[in-house]
Amino acid sequence: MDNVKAIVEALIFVSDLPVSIDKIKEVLGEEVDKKEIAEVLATIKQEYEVRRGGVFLKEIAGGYQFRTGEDVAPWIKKMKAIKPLTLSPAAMETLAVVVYRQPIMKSDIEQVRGVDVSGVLRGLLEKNLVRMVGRKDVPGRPIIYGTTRKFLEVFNLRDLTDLPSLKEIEE
Amino acid sequence: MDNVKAIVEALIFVSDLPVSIDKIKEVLGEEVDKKEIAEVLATIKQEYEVRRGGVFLKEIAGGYQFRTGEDVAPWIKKMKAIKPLTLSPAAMETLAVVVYRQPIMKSDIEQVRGVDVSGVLRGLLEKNLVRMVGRKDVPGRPIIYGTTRKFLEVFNLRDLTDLPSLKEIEE
Amino acid sequence: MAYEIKLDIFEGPLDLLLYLIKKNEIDIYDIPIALITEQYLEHVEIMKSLNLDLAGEYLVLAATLLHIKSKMLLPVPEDEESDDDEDPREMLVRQLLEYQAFKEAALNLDKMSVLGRDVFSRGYSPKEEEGEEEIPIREVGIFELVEAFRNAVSEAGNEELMEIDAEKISLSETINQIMDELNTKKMLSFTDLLGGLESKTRIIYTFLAILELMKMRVIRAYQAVSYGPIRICLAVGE
Repeated sequence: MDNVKAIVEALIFVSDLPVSIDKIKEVLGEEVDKKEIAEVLATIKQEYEVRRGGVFLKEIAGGYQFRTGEDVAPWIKKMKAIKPLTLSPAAMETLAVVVYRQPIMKSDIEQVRGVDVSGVLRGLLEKNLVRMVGRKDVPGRPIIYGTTRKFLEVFNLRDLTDLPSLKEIEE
Repeated sequence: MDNVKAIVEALIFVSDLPVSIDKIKEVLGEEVDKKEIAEVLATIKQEYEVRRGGVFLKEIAGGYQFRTGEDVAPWIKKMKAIKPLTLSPAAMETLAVVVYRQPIMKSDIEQVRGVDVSGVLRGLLEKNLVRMVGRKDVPGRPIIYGTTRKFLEVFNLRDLTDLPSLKEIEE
Repeated sequence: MAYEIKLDIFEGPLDLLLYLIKKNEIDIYDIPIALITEQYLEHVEIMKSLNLDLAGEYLVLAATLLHIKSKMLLPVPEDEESDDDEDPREMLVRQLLEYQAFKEAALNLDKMSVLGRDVFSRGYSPKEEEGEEEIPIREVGIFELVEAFRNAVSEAGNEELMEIDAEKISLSETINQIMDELNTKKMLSFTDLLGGLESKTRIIYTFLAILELMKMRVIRAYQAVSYGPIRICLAVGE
């Protein structure tokens, strides 16, 4: 096994948790002993320190893990703050009901989904995927909802007729 | 900003998806231009190649991502007890037709493969390797399909031009 | 039976045909159609006898082969030879070559460094496809949307809601457009809405949309005098 360094590094890299020497030994098998693993770990650690990048090998909770250096933390926070628009499965379902049933009242969405959709609907409104298109002239004047131009942009549709029908999907 | 290399490396390291130069620029702000970012990326890439570890910086789907080298895959699979993503030959053939002929209608895929591809196509849609890109402006407005960003990610491709060209079909 | 039959490895009739051509070491540009047809039919027969779920496409190609075979047996009339010298096998050969090219492309794809098989990203987890996490919107496709709708509807077990057709969607679209215009202009005439439309379908949809909105009591229609212009406005001004 001549690429022990590469294997050890990759094992730590792909793990969610710190990886112990014992665990590495378990994967590598009899050919490699713990002493050699410890030496390889020291080499890797040193290589990352020498090149002064953004990532370092750290001993954490009895194992090894790659971690970013402390000085870059502000930028990581900044990037994480630039949140991509995300949709939960509940939001997807609600959006889908609005898409295919618009214009639709909240109560009708709830009728289909079988749950209260207030929070999810607010999220979709905030993300500007759904909008109020008007009010229905019945007692309570309920708001009716439809999709926005942004919805079309996000889903790369020219117009609503571009949407596939269930029948087409099933074919 | 004297630690651009460290910041760029850390940003890519902490992201789940490939990070584009634009995204990095957005985080770093006015002080750093895209040219400098590209240079720093080239430096990082080279550093990882030179040290021959288990991890490399790769251009994937229009962005940058750290990925393990191919030679260490067996050990990672052993550690993680991973059953790799597999596609049946039928799925691979269908995918290949979509890849090289996109945007393409289902009927044209079937024409090439000589069989009904409904089930296989559905599987590819579910795996998010193929998507509907729109409809063709002909009677019936059939759905046309193309590959996704995830396809590029899964097949380790920078973009579609990274693919080997289809063997010329003799006229 | 002299042939070693590999049953479920064929990806379709073209694949079977390619296999036979390769096995017999035949020049694809000069297929001995009688021989190949015979072997092809034998394979199909075996598949049938084994009660394999034989796709209709196999029979279609069998018919094509028989058709080509019969055409090749016909003597070519002297006078037509010059302007109609197309080989009856030509279409099939082209189709086979094309299929072969993609079959090769599929093998090449399979040789790429596949994520989760040959290469891994940080913290790669095979479970990453599942879960209740929010997915970035740029990762969301129309298919996910349709699936979401299917889920929503099937959870509700509401049969009536299952049909989504283009008409329903076009109607929604038209309703949206009318509501947009009403939200900015407050009052519109029927002719405003119908006048500029050249397509008959669009006119019908616009009319249906107005009826639907009136039925929902979202808009109201007014007519000042008999036979005068009909005006519509939002039922509830905001």
